[in-house]
Amino acid sequence: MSNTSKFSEGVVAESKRSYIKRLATQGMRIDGRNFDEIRPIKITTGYVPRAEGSALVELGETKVLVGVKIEPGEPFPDTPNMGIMTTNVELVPLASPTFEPGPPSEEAIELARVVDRGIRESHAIDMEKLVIEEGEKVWIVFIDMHILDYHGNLFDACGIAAIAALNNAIVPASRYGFGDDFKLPLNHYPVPVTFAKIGEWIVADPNLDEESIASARLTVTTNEEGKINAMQKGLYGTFTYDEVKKVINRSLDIGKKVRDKILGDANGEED
Amino acid sequence: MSNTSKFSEGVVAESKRSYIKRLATQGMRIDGRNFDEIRPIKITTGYVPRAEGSALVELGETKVLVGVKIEPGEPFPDTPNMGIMTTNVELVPLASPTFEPGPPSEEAIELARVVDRGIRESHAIDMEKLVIEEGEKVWIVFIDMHILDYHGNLFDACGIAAIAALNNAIVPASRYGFGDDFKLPLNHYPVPVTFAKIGEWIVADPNLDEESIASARLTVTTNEEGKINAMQKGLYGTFTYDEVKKVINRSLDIGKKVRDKILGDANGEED
Amino acid sequence: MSNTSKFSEGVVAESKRSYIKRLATQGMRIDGRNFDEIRPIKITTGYVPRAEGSALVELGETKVLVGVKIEPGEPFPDTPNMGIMTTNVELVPLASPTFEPGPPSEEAIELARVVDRGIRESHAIDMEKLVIEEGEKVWIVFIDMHILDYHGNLFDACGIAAIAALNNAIVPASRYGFGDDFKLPLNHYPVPVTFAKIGEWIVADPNLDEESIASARLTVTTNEEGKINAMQKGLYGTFTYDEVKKVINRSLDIGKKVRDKILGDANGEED
Amino acid sequence: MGMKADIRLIDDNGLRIDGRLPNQLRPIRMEVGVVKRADGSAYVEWGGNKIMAAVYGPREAYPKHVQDPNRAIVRARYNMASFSVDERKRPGPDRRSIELSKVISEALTSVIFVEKFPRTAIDVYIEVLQADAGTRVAGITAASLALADAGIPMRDLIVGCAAGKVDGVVVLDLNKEEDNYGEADVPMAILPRTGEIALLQMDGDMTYEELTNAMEMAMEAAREIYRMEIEALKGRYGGDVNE
Amino acid sequence: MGMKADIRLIDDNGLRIDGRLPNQLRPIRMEVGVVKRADGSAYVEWGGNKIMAAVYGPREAYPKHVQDPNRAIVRARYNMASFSVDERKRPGPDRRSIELSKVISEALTSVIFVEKFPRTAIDVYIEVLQADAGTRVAGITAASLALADAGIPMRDLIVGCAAGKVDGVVVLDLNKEEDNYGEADVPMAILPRTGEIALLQMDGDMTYEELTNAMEMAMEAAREIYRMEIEALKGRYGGDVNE
Amino acid sequence: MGMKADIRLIDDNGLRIDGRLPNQLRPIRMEVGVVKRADGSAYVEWGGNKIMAAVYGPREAYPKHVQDPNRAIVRARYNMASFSVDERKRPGPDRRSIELSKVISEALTSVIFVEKFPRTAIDVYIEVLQADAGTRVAGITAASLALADAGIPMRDLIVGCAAGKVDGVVVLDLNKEEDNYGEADVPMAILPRTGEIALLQMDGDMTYEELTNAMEMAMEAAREIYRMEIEALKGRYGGDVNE
Repeated sequence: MSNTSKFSEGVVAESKRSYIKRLATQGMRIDGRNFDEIRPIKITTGYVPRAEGSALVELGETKVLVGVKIEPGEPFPDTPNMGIMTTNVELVPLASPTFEPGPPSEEAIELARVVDRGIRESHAIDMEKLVIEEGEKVWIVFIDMHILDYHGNLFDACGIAAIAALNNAIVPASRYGFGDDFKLPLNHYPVPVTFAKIGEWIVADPNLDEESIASARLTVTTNEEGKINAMQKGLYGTFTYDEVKKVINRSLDIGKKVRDKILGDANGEED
Repeated sequence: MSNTSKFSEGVVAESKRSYIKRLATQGMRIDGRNFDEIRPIKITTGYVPRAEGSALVELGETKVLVGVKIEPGEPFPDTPNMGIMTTNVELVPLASPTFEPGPPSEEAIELARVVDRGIRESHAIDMEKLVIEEGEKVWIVFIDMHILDYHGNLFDACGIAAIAALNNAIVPASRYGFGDDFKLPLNHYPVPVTFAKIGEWIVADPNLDEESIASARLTVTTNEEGKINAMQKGLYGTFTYDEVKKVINRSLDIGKKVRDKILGDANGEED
Repeated sequence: MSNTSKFSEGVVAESKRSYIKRLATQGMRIDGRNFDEIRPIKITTGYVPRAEGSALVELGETKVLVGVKIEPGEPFPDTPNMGIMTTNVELVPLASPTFEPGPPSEEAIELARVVDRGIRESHAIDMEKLVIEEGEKVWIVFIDMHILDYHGNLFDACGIAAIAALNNAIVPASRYGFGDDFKLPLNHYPVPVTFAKIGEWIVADPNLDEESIASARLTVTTNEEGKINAMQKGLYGTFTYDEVKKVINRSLDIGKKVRDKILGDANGEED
Repeated sequence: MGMKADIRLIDDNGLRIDGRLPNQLRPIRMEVGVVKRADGSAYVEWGGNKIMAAVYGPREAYPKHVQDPNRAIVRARYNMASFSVDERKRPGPDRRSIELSKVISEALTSVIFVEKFPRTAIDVYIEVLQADAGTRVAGITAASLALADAGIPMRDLIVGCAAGKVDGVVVLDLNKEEDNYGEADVPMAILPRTGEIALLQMDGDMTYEELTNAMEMAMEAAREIYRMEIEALKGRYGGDVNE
Repeated sequence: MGMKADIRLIDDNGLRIDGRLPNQLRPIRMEVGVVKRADGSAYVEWGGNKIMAAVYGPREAYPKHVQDPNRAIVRARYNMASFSVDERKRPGPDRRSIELSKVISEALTSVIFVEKFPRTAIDVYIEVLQADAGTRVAGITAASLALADAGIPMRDLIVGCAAGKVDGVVVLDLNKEEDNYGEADVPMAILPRTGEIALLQMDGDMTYEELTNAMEMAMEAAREIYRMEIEALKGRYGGDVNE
Repeated sequence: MGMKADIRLIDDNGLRIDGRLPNQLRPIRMEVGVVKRADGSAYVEWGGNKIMAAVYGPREAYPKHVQDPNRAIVRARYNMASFSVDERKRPGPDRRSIELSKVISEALTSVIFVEKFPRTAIDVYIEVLQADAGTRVAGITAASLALADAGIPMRDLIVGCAAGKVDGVVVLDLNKEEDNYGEADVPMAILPRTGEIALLQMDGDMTYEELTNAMEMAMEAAREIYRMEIEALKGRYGGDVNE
């Protein structure tokens, strides 16, 4: 209900604010990137062997660990022939001086729901293959996102880690006596890409400083077919329609590169 | 646990306080009513077609919307052959600057419980007709009271809207494959009437100003047989026994008129 | 998460603090006890006849009432052939100006868990005799500890009252149609003994004043076979290894005397 | 109220299942000063009810925004121990105890000279250790004793007492079976010297005559309970118990 | 989005199940000043949606630590009545309503001259009394009217409107069946005078062309809804509605 | 402790199921400075445990009423990730983690020169990313490193280590199977230079001799772990690690 975000330092020195904007007039960013350039991504899948799937993602200095647990449970009454997925974000106070212990904040909830929508609406998980006994027992896929170091743009870090962890996940059927284990069946690979508006400029994958002074934020989740599955605008500023179109186009490009990285890195090593 | 009520402005200008009391010495009230006169009542049943029953009640400027939902569920173990009813009041902050978001306050809980007692203790709903399968499945009647504009005396506005909404309710048996829909069976029509003590005077249906300076409150719920089903005294003042007797008598009279209005208006229009 | 305990006055007058320490140099305590002497214990079992078992314990002026309720319920999936026990402490604000209403504080949780460990780890209750139908229905033993007057050392008062109440408890099988009532089967009688470190001195069963200035606390729970079943060190100070050994030894001695008292008083009277 | 039962609650001699006459109280025992940590306290045993009350204050009200610059706020908290009832109650306040805490707070406020202690809170904690019908009126009685024990100035002691209807008969002080299977219950709190009514609730089904009979019966009994209160306080202090 | 169904949502004539054309809005009715206690309020009926909004403020923000020394904070609260949906909803905020409250708060902030009211809060309460798809855009429309009714200075009215995809066809303003069984939904909030986009969400499956078509359709319709807003405010105030 | 099992935990050669000798630690790896946002941080891998700790502070304690005018308050929060255990754990603190947070807070307070930072809080966050028995002692070890990394003045590093009893044999550093099916566990936190004990818990069933043997075994191993701590800090800072 507030409009000062937990995802910001609150007060950024005015001098830094002007400096970032001055750089922008010259097409430059505080960490040397181009406007459309995202930070380096490092993906370590299988980081938590005890989980059914997991991925540690570093997006620049931002660090997110996603663990996937898969357990049998009852289906929803209106979808007796479908598995279930839930997403949850923990903005644990270890990751930032601005995060506080307690029940999920509105920021954590928005974040979880945006990642959730990307996966759910792209039908990334083949839910019909997660039925054990129709109407009685299905697999529940828990996607838990644990922030470990917060330096901006959790939307993308979480979205990338989530799909990487799902891609790494094994359904533990044998543990419960339901036959052989099998790879969690995925149909699609949605990837979110987030942009921030700073003054009149729009930059991809904002870092912490940029996020702190951004007036608006737009996340676009696209899949490997070039479809758009989810969007979320945030913050108190506005976008023009042209800006939105430009952001969607760039998201499709950047999303493709990130997806290649995720699928290529599927067997990466822990750092 | 506090004794400054959410149902008051907190601080009423001393001048208004004296003015109301001065009027009272002349048998007059700030809005021109007699001591035993309640504000005009307007009842719109069926206001929320999506609910199984509903009624929007305006009592003067106080506005309350009650929706009744009816769903199948398990009976309580000790009453296997009875339906279930629950009541809930939402003092939503839309309705008053003194209401705050959050779990039900003690005021909301008292209000819900007083309305609940009137309906429950008068056996208004024929609970034995709400059994689908004895001990297994019964109808649960949810009475949700949503305050939309608070100008005093929610006890009566809620009580009136609740019984009007119940009287408007249809049990949606066909939706769940339990035969034909039927009108929610009612045996009785309990009506609460509330009085406030201001100085030495006692007035019916207090408005917001009167509530703010009242020292004591007494609600008496009576049914169409002239029986008393529930009473609730509130606030930090006291009543004499004679005052209580007088209030009960007046409640029987006023309750009868209100009941006629409810039953007469059963097919009223939305405003 | 704080390190100022609810179990203290917060601020003890510096003069009292020095006085207690000065006394300690002479081997004396503020209430005249020796270092290893606990306060008088009074046990009233059966204080709450409506409960399945109960005991009111007075340890000096500290007063604790434990009620045991026993009800049928489902076993845990991994222990289908065992009953269940749960413990809960209510630091009700009636008992001390430092207790506040609300969900259990970390102090209440620690206290409940230390008592729980003593009973659980000593296998005091014969859980295998609490099965009604394997995997389906077992007896659940609820141990609820209600603090009534807080004058120091709740660990021991609660632990004593808990085992005394369990020893007083009857499984109400006949009420649920599961055969004849029977005495709750106990295998062991664990007793916690708590010590406080004040300066360089260590005293048994600290009273409120001593607790307020103690730097460290150690509770050792032992059973009638001379086994140790649970330990818990608390507060921000440390113990040397020699101190710990000494405390364990004394706990065995004192625990034995207290156990005799509990078993001897099993049929005591209400005060 | 109003569960149907095959139980006869009044026998042919007009006696109740526990042998009482319609206008007879259950045995009551009162004791003052039972919680040493509190500023005032009392214990009341009333039939099978076992109830403890303690008072803390007047003390600075916290959090600050609840302070009233003109008077003390009185915060009663009615709480049932988990083991006080047949089926274990989950700890913590439920809707019933929140409502009771509210009406008890209001009733106690009516007798305390609250304007003498601006910005303070007077906290009254009522713990039901064993419940046996009529806990709120026994609790308010215990609270009144605890307030007197704490030396809180009051314009009168307050007395809780209930009456009701059972098998069509108006009776005083319902016990558990009468409460479960009876037709009406009218809990009251009364200021015995003036006859003022500080707490009044009712649920069930009564005619005007039955209801007024019940209220009169409770008010009559209140005078007897008042004498017990005085006695309990005298036992502790000797002499004058008021202010 | 995306539950499969055997329902055909677009018929052979290109009409929708409620008879609308793809780019046609449902009937909308607006009324201002419906909550007397509030500083501003409005009621919007939009298809089967019945939504009430009220504004309180600018008023001192509480608790104090949320105050911004440079501007007002805007706190919107989107809430669904328990009875507003087919299956009774438990009262209180769920994750969905918390997210919607956040994005609506942000969208409203974008049009309010918040820097004029440092240290204050502008509280906007949106109550969904009956839900029928599109509640957030109807709610933001009601909120905009309530803000105007409260006299809060804004650089533009704000208009909520959604478009989406159903049976492969881009359509405006999805109804409940279309929302349940359709392929995509794009809720937006638009500043009609400048065309700025203050709220934008999307879920489903759309190509770039479908998505841009849908957004354009919603922006076009926003102008129509804007005229209704002006009308509703004129009905109350006559004359000029902007600041 | 104490679930019965048919598993033999010690083989005929006196070796444990993971091949260790009774007094042998699992492999331990430590790394300092892993959370850039924090004032200090550390990562500890200990057998299958993966634990991260971060320190924020000394910083102004909030809410204000928790401030101590004479010293810093140390607030440790032990938290398990939902996916850190076999069966998914619901997020948020449970009773176990609240207790552990309390005793870890107290243990850490014992080594920090808290009187140097009145009115502040030193917040220590311990996240268990994968759990494999002994998380609290691994966590306190990580916390100690994070405190040193944050430059918080301490009179000693603190070392966590557990011992216990398995198949009647006193063993060091129980693994998950030993924890599940063993007979006793004794988690400790030790100040290696003085041998002081800052955290001590125990559950199970042990004679006095077994218990003292276990404690001595843990205290012996603490010296080894201490050397690893020094090494990890040197790896980062070179030179002197104490204050």
